[in-house]
Amino acid sequence: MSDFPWLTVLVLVPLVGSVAVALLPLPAAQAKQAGLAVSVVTLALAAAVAAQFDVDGGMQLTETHDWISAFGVHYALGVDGLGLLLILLTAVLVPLVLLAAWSDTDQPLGPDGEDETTRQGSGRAFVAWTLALEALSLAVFAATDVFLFYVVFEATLIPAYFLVGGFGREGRSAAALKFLMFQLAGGLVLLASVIGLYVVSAQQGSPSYLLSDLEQLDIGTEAGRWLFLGFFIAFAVKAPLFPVHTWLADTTERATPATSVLLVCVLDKIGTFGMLRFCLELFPEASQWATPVVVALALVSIVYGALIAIGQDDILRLIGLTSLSHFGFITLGIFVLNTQGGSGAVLYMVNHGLGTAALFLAAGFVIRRRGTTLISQMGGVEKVTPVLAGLFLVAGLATLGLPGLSTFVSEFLVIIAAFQYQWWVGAIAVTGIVLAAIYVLWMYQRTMTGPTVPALPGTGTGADPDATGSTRTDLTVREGVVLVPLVVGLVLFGFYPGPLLEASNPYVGTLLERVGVTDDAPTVTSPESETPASAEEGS
Amino acid sequence: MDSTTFVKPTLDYVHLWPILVVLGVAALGVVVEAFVPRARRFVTQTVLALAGLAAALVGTVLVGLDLTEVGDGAARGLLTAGGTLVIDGPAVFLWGLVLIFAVGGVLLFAERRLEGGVSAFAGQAAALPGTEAERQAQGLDHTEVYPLMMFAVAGMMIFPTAGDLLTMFVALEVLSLPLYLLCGLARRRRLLSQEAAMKYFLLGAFSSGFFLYGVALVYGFAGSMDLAAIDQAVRADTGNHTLLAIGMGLLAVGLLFKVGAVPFQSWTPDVYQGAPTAVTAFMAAGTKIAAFGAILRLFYVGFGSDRWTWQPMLWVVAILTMVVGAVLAISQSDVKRMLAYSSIAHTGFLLTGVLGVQTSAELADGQVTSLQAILFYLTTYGFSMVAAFAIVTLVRDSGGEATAFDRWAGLGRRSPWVAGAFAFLLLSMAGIPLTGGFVGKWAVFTVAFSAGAWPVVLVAIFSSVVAIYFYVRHIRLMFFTAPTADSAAVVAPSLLTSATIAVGVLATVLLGIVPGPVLDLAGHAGEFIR
Amino acid sequence: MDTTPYVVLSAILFTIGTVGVLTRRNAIVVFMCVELMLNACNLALVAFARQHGNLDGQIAAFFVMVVAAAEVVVGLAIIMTIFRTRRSASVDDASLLKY
Amino acid sequence: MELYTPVLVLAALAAGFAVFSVAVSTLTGPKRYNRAKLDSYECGIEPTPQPVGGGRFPVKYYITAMLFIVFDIEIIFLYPWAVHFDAMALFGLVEMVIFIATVFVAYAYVWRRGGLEWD
Amino acid sequence: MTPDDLSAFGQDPWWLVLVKAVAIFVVLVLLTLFNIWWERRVVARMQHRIGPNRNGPFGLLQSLADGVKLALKEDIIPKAADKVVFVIAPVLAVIPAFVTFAVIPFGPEVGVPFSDRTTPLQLTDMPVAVLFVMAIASIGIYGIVLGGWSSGSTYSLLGGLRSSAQMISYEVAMGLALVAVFLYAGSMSTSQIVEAQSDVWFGLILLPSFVIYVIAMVGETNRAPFDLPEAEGELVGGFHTEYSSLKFALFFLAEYINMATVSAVATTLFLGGWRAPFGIERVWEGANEGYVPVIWFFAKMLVFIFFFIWLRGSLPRLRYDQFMAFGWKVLIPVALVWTVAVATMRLARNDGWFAELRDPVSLAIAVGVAVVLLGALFAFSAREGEPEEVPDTAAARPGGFPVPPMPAGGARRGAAAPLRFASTSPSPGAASSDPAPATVPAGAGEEH
Repeated sequence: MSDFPWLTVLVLVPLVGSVAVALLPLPAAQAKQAGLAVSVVTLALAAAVAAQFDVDGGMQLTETHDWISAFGVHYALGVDGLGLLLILLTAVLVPLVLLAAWSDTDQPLGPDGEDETTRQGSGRAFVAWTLALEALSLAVFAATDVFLFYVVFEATLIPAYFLVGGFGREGRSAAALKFLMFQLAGGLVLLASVIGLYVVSAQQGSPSYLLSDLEQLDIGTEAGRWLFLGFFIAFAVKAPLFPVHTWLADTTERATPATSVLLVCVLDKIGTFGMLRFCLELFPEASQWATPVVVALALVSIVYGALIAIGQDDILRLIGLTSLSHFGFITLGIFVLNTQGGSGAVLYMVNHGLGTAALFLAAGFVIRRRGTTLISQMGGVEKVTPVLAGLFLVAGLATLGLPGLSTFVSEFLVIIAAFQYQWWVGAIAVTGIVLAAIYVLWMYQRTMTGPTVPALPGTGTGADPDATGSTRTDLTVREGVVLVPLVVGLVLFGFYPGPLLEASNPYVGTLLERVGVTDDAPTVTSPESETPASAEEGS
Repeated sequence: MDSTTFVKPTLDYVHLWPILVVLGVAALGVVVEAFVPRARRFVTQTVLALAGLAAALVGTVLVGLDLTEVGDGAARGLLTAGGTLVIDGPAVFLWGLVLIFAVGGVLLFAERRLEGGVSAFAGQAAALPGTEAERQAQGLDHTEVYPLMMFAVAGMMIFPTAGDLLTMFVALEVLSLPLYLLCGLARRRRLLSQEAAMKYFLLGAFSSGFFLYGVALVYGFAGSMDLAAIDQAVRADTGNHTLLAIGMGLLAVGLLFKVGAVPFQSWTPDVYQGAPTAVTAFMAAGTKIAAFGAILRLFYVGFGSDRWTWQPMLWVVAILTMVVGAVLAISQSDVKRMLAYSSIAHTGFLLTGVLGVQTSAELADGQVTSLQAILFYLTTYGFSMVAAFAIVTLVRDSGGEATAFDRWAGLGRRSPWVAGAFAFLLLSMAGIPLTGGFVGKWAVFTVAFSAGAWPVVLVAIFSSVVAIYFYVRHIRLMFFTAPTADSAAVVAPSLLTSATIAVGVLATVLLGIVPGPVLDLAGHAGEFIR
Repeated sequence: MDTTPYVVLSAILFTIGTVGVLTRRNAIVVFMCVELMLNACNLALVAFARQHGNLDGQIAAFFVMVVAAAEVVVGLAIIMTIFRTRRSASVDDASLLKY
Repeated sequence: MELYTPVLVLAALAAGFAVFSVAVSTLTGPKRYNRAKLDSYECGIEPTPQPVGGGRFPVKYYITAMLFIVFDIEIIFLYPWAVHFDAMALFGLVEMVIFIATVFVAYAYVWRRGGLEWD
Repeated sequence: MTPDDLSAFGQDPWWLVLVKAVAIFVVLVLLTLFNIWWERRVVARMQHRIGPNRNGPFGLLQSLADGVKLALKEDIIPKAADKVVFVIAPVLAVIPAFVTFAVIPFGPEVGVPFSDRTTPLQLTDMPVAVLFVMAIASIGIYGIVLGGWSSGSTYSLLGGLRSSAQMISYEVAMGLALVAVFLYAGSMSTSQIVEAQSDVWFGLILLPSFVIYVIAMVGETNRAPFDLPEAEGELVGGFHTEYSSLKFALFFLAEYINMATVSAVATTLFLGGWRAPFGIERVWEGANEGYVPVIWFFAKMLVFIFFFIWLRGSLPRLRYDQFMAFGWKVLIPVALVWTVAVATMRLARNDGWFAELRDPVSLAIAVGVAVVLLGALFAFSAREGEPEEVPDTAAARPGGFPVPPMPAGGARRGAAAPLRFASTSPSPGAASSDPAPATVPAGAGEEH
């Protein structure tokens, strides 16, 4: 059983699916169904992987084959706690995204989409690109060879680029270009470091890119710091962190909410994932050396992201900026270098995935109804569609980390870690929460409450196949199927984060050992945590 | 003249087979031109050329198989024709490349559907545009292009094989002169084409003058044209070192011109744009391959022991080339010019690889050598360039090829396949992973980095970012811009062009996903014979 | 025998040719300057051959002559075509390819 | 170089004579100005003098020059070969035959394409 | 290959060199004067005229008189001309003509009078003497081209171009013809070549080369029947239309010296140079010593000169296209093939031919090439040019080329009726009974 290439299959299924969808001349509707089916199968596979995951087994389900012997490059896959969680997150989100975007491609978002959107096979294209993105992301989370990681890491940008540039609102192609340029620039910096790794490993015997081999190297302080820098910058752009975040808001504003979910909740996780997987594991010394700066950047991201989010009028842009703040938290958790921080960060990635996804999609539904993305033109939605409004509220509360929702746990852990690190760091982080409360609640107030604003004439009506386009109808079944699981997940892990911690703690422990920091694992304040929970329920 | 007793040089006909075949076919082509009636020339020439190239390819493979190790086993091969030709692993590898792309070139030359029954070459090169003479030559086309191209191919094969400076010079001219002519033979846009030919010729002759004076000076230094002897002289450091330095510089000028390195790049965009696109495709791939082979042999074998004299120069040139190529490409508004500038940038990357030379002592076992890296890069570069220019020939309007950017707007909507292929090739040139270009870049950067040229690598990475910008901008143009009224359409080509494109794209994909075999082959080629 | 004067002379000729190419505008004249450069090379080659007492240089000079001849033929053909089309051999007039 | 100095002597002598006679003719000859006399001769009709250097003439001459270059080069290679032929024996013969054949190919091409025709 | 033994040369003191140079100079000038006179006399005889007979014995001083006359003529420089080049051109034409004679051997080593040293009867010699001759000769062409170009007249320009074109065309044939000689002599130094002919003249064993050379040399010197550059009918005076006075004289001088030069070269390369004709040295062993051989040399040379004159007197001028076609399509291929043949024969004679042929590659190549050559030749003779590319000239000009109108009563064979100086005015019948010859000899108009 164990020698069955689970991860390869996991990656191949969506990949093949996307190619098939792209090549077969299906009508859009069937293409969507096919894509959905593929993604569900993928989800099942991910669950199966999780099922045989041994919490304390470290890296498992590994597959290693020579790929480019001249470079010492292998095709090597494997999962550990971190990888598993993110794989599951991805596998869960993609079907939901496909469902959520069911009608986006038939009825372009916003009043000014027609001139740019391609009608022919566009639905197919969306499905194909989404599946491709899923496949590559899964590969990224499973890669245990730095070269392989780099390759897929860069490759994810292509589908992402076409998703952003191909679907969404006016000016999206410019946004896509900006997005791509930022990412590729970061990627090429990473390239330099990866090459550097090769050189170092070549100097110490035969070159190899296997993570396991690279961990054996003793990289000189100087070299280590340079290489670390290369990795960190790339991941900072990806994440994003404060100085290199500017692509984020534009992209989320122009792209469809579905795409934004894929970008923010899946792709950007690669950044923080990389920080843990490579920066800390390969360059422990350099990581500690860089901590102060990184923490500072994280704090700036938290506060700055929250502040500018408050004033936004475009709802998608606003949500995008909240993520900046959230990624600040995650990075903070990672780089304070203690177990609370580590576990918190890992949890945070998952929770933020769920929460922000819910928020984006809900916002998308609202926009679909109101025919605008401008908060100032919404209002009174809750009177018309109470259920949608309610779910939107839950998602929003999750974003601001309300106790009882899963995000609270992770945010709490991170802040504790921050206080352990430096009291004032913790203090500043807390202000982030306060600001979050402001922008979330104010946004809710402006969009949902108040007098009902009539929908903009001639938009959003009748274009939807299942007739949800009307501004009057409440949440449809499809939309419900999209939102409910996310909200459930938020609530569930809010009260019962055990499984996530089970999965992440051992990983964090070993990681911090390698970095050279040891303290006791975090204790969770919920009684259920004593009962050992197996990770299946996490899925 | 002093009476030196005559010793009969031994010509190893077996190992020279590929070159001899190509030359023979070229001469035969001229005979065909002379005696076969015009009606049957086109077919005869095409078949003849393809057959010759195929034979030469087979010969190349066979030669490559039975190269014997020499010296310490680092290099495999033999010297022939009194040491003027060195048939070693890299040389044979480059032969293979040149021949493959020559086949592609022939296929593109032979394409006749695009122009409606005639090839892309002028019916009567000397006829003035818009005159009676030209109108008479309307239905005809110059089949001389095939022999010309064959001669160029032969020159390209001899160039990296040359074991002494004189042979190198002659090969340089043999490969250049036909290209000068080919550039001027376009059927459409005659003036542009002729102008390109003149610029190419004048500058080319100029640079070959430099090369020749370099030959003279180095000969004055070493007292011999033989690269091995020069190497000896350099090691012994007998004779006037300034002669050597200046000569080296002048030789470099001549060679760097051929590869279109800054500051000798000025001809590249004009010629690439003006020449018939088929010729551009062949030229872009072939010339660069041959010239880099020569550069490598000259600097590794001839001046290898004097690395510290030429490496600083190459550092500067490489940096300039990459930056200028990438930056100027942004301001272009014509596909062919953009590709030309990108090829300049590629030259810079290749030069970065040249800087990665290390003695075998410095290398860890299994570490990729600079030669290996460059050979691989040339492979990927050649495939993507040929295919890209082949695609350019397809995008046309009533006036022939439409190469202006705005004509390409929304191409992705009208013909997603062609646009997709082009986009993929551009991505490969940009060095996006899972394409051949990525692995190539990876290889050259790696070797340069391990040789300690990390500043150059950093610049290279910076210019890659810039380069990516204009590549992606073009992709965006094709896919995310609404087609306008005067957008050009894609003309369905015959099997010839389609095959070329298909092979090029396929090769780029494979080289990106499974580069292992080619890399190993390049590594297996071993070192130059010193 | 001391060949320095010849080498110097060749250098001077070469320089003249180079300057000519860079400064003159008439394609034919530019071309003649190139030929001058080649002949300067010949002079240098022969001089060095004398100095080293071997024939390589002289043989090289032979080949250079051939190459020069070939260049003349090709070059004049190209320049003449341009001249016929635009009635002028000035390099500046050929400006379609400026961007 | 001693072998070549006598040539210079003779050349100097000839040059002296030529220059002398050119100079003398200007002195000895009469000077009677007459505009028509200075026109270029054209069988009595109104002369249409060529601007010096601007004259355009049949491209045939250019082709002849090209061919001449090609064959003259060939001859240049033939001479040393001929002088040392005995030493090179068969090898020399074969190589030169190949060489001549190559030139012959070009020659055949020119011939067939009417490059040798004077219309 | 043993290096050429030129030890005899380069030994002379400066005064001896000077003497030789002056001697050659004087000889050439006198020879020219003589040749002009001789030509006019011979041609006159051929045309039943008397020729110059007034000045000096047999009019020998006629040429000198002409020279003086020319010197006294006005020296015109057309205003359309490029002054400098116009003046330089004749000088440029004359100098090479003289210089080529520097390497012509007039005789063997002789004792110098009034001194005890010996010296060869030859100004100097060099390993590449013949190449030197050809090089210098082709410099002479510059004189003609520049003369024609700088005159600023259409006639001159075309004349200059024509003559240069035909000179270079025939230079190729000439050069190819010489290869065989070098092949046999194993040297390019004139003295060595003469030495190599001590037993048999190359003119006999290399007859084709000899013939080709002789034809080529006529074309090379622009002499009838190849005197197209000066074709009065079409080009007035050709390149020297605009020249007058002594400048014209210089061109004239150059032309005649060139005649002498090519004759001298022919003598040296093919007729054994200064060596006495066969047999003579047997009956008189002094024939090849001392100053005697000079006689043989000049004798042979004058034979060639006479041949020139003879041609001019008897042959009509060729059409330019015929002329070029003859040079390019006949002489050159024949010369090439002949060269190969000679080399093969020589090789066969030198060493066991069939032993060598075991080398399969060489055999294959040789055979292949031979086939190619022959095939090519056949192909040419089969069908010339390509219909769609070579317009049919005949069709273009119906009626072909103009020929002089037939005189009334048709062409008369044999001698023309003698002139009758009747006291009465000649009757119309006399006019009709006194037609011009059907074919007007080209040179006939050149009487001054």
